[in-house]
Amino acid sequence: MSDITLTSTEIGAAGQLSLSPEEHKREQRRYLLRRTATAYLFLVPAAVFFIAFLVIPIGFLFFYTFHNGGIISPRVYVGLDNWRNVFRDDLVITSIKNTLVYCLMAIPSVFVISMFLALVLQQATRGGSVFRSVFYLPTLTPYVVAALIWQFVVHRDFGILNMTLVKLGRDPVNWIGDPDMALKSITMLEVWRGVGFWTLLFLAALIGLPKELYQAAAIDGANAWQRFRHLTIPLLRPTIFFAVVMATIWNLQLFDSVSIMTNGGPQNSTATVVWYIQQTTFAYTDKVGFGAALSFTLLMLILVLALIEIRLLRKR
Amino acid sequence: MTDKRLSPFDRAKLRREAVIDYSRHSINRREFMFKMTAAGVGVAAATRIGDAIAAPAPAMGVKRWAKQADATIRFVKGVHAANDAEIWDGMKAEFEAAHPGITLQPEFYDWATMPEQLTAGYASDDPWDVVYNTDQVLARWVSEGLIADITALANDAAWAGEREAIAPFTWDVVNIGGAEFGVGVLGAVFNIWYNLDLFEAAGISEFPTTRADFREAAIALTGDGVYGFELRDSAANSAFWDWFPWIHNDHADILSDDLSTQNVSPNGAAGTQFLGDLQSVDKVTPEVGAYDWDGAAALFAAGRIAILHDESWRTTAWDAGDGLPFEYDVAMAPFGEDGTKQTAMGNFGYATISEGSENKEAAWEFVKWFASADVINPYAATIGLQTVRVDSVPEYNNQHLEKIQAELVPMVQPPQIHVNWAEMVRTMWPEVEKAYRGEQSGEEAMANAAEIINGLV
Amino acid sequence: MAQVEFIQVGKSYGETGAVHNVNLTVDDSEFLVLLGPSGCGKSTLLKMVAGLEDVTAGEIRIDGRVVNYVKPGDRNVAMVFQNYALYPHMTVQENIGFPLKMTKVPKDQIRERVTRTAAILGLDGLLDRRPEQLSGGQRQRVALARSIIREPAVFLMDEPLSNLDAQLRVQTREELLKLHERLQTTTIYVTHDQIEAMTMGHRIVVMRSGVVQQVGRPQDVYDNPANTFVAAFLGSPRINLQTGKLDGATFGGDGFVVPLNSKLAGAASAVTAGSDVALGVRPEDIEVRVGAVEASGDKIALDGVVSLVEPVGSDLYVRAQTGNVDWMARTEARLPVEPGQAVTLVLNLEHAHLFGEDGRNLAS
Amino acid sequence: MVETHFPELDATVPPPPRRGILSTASLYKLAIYIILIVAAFIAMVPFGYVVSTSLKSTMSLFAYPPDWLPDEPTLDNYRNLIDRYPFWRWLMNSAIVAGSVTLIKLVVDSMAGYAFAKMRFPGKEPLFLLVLISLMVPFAALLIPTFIIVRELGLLNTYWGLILPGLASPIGIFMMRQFIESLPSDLENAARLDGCSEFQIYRRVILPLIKPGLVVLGVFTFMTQWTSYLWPLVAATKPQMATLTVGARSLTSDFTQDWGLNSAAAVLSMLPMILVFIFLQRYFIAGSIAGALKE
Repeated sequence: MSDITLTSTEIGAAGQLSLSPEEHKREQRRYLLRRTATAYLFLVPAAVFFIAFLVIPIGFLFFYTFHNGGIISPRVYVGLDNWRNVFRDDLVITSIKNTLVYCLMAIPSVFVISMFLALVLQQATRGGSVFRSVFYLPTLTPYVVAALIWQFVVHRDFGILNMTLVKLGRDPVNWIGDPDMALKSITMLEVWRGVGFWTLLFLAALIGLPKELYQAAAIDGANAWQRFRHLTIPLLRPTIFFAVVMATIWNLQLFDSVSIMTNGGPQNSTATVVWYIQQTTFAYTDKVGFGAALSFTLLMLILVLALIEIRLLRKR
Repeated sequence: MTDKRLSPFDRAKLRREAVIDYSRHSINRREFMFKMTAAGVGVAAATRIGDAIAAPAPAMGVKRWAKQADATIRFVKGVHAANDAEIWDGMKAEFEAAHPGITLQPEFYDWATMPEQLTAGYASDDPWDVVYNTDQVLARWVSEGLIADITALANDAAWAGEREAIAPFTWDVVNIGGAEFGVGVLGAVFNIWYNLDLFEAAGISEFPTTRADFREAAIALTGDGVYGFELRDSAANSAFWDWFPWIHNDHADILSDDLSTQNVSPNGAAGTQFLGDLQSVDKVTPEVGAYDWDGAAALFAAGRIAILHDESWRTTAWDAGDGLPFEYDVAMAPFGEDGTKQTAMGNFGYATISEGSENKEAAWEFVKWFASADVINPYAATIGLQTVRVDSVPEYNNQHLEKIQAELVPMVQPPQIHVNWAEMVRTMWPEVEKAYRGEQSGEEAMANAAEIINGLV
Repeated sequence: MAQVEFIQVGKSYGETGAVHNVNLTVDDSEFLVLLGPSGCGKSTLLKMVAGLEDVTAGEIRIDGRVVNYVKPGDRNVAMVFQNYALYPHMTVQENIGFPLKMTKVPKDQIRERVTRTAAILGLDGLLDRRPEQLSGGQRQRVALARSIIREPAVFLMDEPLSNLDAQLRVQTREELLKLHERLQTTTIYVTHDQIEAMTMGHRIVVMRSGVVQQVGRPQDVYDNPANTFVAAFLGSPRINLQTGKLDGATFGGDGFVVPLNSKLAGAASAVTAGSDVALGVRPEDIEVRVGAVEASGDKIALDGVVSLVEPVGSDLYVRAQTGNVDWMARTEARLPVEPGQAVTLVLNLEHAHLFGEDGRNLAS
Repeated sequence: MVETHFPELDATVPPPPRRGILSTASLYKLAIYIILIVAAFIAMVPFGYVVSTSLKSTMSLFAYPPDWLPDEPTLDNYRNLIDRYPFWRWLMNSAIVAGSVTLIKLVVDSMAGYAFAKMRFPGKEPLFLLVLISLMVPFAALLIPTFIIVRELGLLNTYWGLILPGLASPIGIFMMRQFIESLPSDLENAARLDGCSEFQIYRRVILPLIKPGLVVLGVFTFMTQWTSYLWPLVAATKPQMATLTVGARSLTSDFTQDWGLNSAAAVLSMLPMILVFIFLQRYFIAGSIAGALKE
């Protein structure tokens, strides 16, 4: 049946507009303009910094990709040479591979451990806040300090790991000196450093979940694993989504620990993309353009991976 | 069509907001506003970028900000001792007393981040007046026009005596393209330390001077928790310093004498192979990469390494206090294959004046003062480094340093001066590391290294 | 106090909540209720008055002033939100006084007016509490206090009672009415609850899909629904709507025939014989009798079989089948019927309606 | 807020299964705490070693076999650090830089976050997309251009030079938008009707309500700044501008490996962060719940 429009006849027929359509349009425009202006006013302070120290530098960087020469030496226009070189350079391939391998090791481990700890922490009725603080401690460590601390962990003779291994009657491991181990050791450091942050994040999300659903599931006879698999994971989707994307963005930028612990070695086994960018811009100052092109390559890589993840995680 | 020029987001936005009566005209307005803002931002950005690009690249000359008092000399050097800053407090006082009107401001960079710090410093409006630059990076800064040409000052007749007192090889180093860019002052020698007690216990009386003897000794010394030999092996620990004497002694170097092409292949193969065999075949060393630089030094100090290729300044710490619980001595790597050449590696530092300095004359006064025997010798003795003066030696209270100064410094073969030297060494190092691990022969390593080096010449 | 006029007001989103061509005048001091199912646009309309939604067509005038492009705070209207929207970080006192603070009223005046307003709403003892320490009813009163303290020209209320329990709802309803009596402020009240609408509104506006269906005094709307939607939306249990065909002076349903009374016959004359129509009879206009009953006047007797009996205490809802259709009757509480029993349904056609194919009430 | 609590469910929930009566339950608890303690131990051990090292005299550091605990604990390293190095200066510089960045960022980012979360304006989506994309730019890559800009502004070796680039990080805008978006719109609508300007809404309604979010962003920003190393290293070439990380790192030089001193510096540089976190961690959890993490 069709809709029926009724006007309230008893209080008079539809009135006349008091403003002409033109006046309305003008007033409306002015109104929207004012609102837009207000919104932009709120954005201006952030935008100033954003433009000055992010947008312009990125523009700069792009400009550099077509030039040779450094920040201090005169620039020479070289066209697409830097871009070509990026795709020809063996170390670029190696560093991208290392970075991806690192991400594949670090992200799942840190998430599994963090989720497990968060679930356990949620069960702790007492002392939860103490444990939370303790777990967060590594995250608060400056890299410079973390690397120092890790000397005590991975050192050949008096590192905690090897001392434990020797106590257990095993051979000591060449943690950061062995090309096969070094990236794993770096991963270990990053996982150790990252677990606290993600644990707290997951814990916060867990606490926020509606309890009724769990009660209902318990009534339905779901066991702990089933509840985790079919309730917790789907309910945490937004958090996990955020975590995966952010972790990818951050971990693809691995640099500090490599720079301090191994400086890319041994045999370039811990050479990561950002480390290589850093090398080309500072150690070999005539290669700034190459570093810039490599930066954009990394940016694209991150963008593509993040988009793939967004696709995979959003839809289902 | 205006719609075409709107971004998909904007169009979606309009649809959603459903400003149904919006005429094209008003959309135009909005778009116009939007574009104007964008254009404004763009222009501002472009101006900035333009300014930055148009500005004389190394921001020399004009100083727009707080001009320093005319006679303040800012001097930066790497940290050479834990108490370097304190030492320089005293030296500052001495310098200023001797040079009224000039203020000295000593500052320090961290060796690990030297490239970043110096790059930033040179690129700033206010570079240091005097920079202590090592031979590895000197050529790079010179090629970028950052370092003042001091040929005239250094060849001033009034200073000729002093000039002659400074080792000739240093003048070769600072001579780049026919002009001179610095004055040699200090350096470290990369030498071999060996544990006399362990040698005695193994029945070896003389430090070996041939590779065969060296190998035999290393094997004999290994065992019972003691490693016969150790040297640095990772780029992160500047392992190339310990490697160079072994290829130098075979008449190899990174580059040919005229710096036009590489000179590691095949000359460098023998020494590299020898070091690789010691580590991966004879296993007289800890596993490659097991210890970092300090770890190895500590292991030597603990009496668990018999022969350690390391740097000269270690001895200062070892001889402090009660000293090490054993006797140790200093030596050079054995002769090369043909038995004609034995060298030590040395890494020297040069006082350079920045092109951007506004007080070049005062800076030169400081450089002269710093390089003078009365200043550099006591300083070198204090921090345990070597000097490059030929007329006098520091009064070390350490016999090892005395020996190094007397016997090894003259044998030093310094790094070659090339713009890309640091990059070459860094980039080719993984090849040597592979040879150390026995994953490839010295010959293969050198062939691969040669390719890398040629790519950078 | 003010008159609110809607002139050709429209809002299009593409989604729910759109509003089409609303023309309406809310009189000074009137208590007008916007009624409709969720998503019918009633809240949107309210927010358009408040200035929280843009008016995309037509204009809204408050006391003759076009307010389409006036900031919400400058429209001299106050609003009570469904969730009260109390500021959680402020005490009751601060919440109530906030609008005055924003309009730069001197502090001592604020204090005095807050005290006075709180007294009106019985919030005296609660001034230093925070919203989370209050019960639902108390929160509701704080929200009310915050809106009346400004003495606005128009009150806007967006389902203010929907978060209260049934008992409190009835009580608060009365309080709201009393308050309106006292303040005489023009009020636009949005609800989906017909009882609220019937009991509170001077007039109600029934909306559906952004279109106003009917405007009128509650009883008028109830008695003379403009279309099937209004008829069905008002009244509980729902009006019995049976489709059938007009055949001269009778209405032929699915398995039953109802002779039309004069009123319905008059209405039926508006359409051609044989056309599809719907007969609407409210449950309270159906009597359930045990045993045969003679039809008389407006009353029509139909035989039926009880299929469901729902006692709700005061009344008894009886569902009975006639032919192939169900009728819902609302009868006296203690009528002794049970499922399966044969009964006679007595339809009182005095208040029955015939609706045309397009859903319109044929009588209007 | 919609109540999602169904009391009738509570009544029907069976008591948690306690098969072995008390023992299973307490075993479960025991397991929980054992896991937590082991994890805490792993998190803490390296620190323990650093603290222990900082109390050792320098010579005994590299003893073989190493001592886990100092034989004769000494505060010499701390004394040395404070006497021989401008430790307080470093601390002050770090505090000034990290504090300023944090405060400015909280204001600036929450304003932008408010605009992105609650306001309607053309260009909102593309601008926000730009913010998201810029999250993906590695700072190391921007070091040089940023350096040049700061140089052109004449801000090298100034606090502003250290502070300003830190303000550009887009993560704060992103987080603030998430927080503010999770606030019910009715609150700001109520404020709008109460006569607030947009700025008043932001100042008097939004800001107080996103306190937990501000704490999260604050801790996060402070932490990032406090631990940042590369930028202060290049932006401040003069020693009096060195921050704690730069200063602490300069203790480890090729020629001076004083582990005791290093460890003392590590301990002292971490203390402020740890204190800040312990005080704020409750808000931190609350803030994370509040919605930073809803997509």
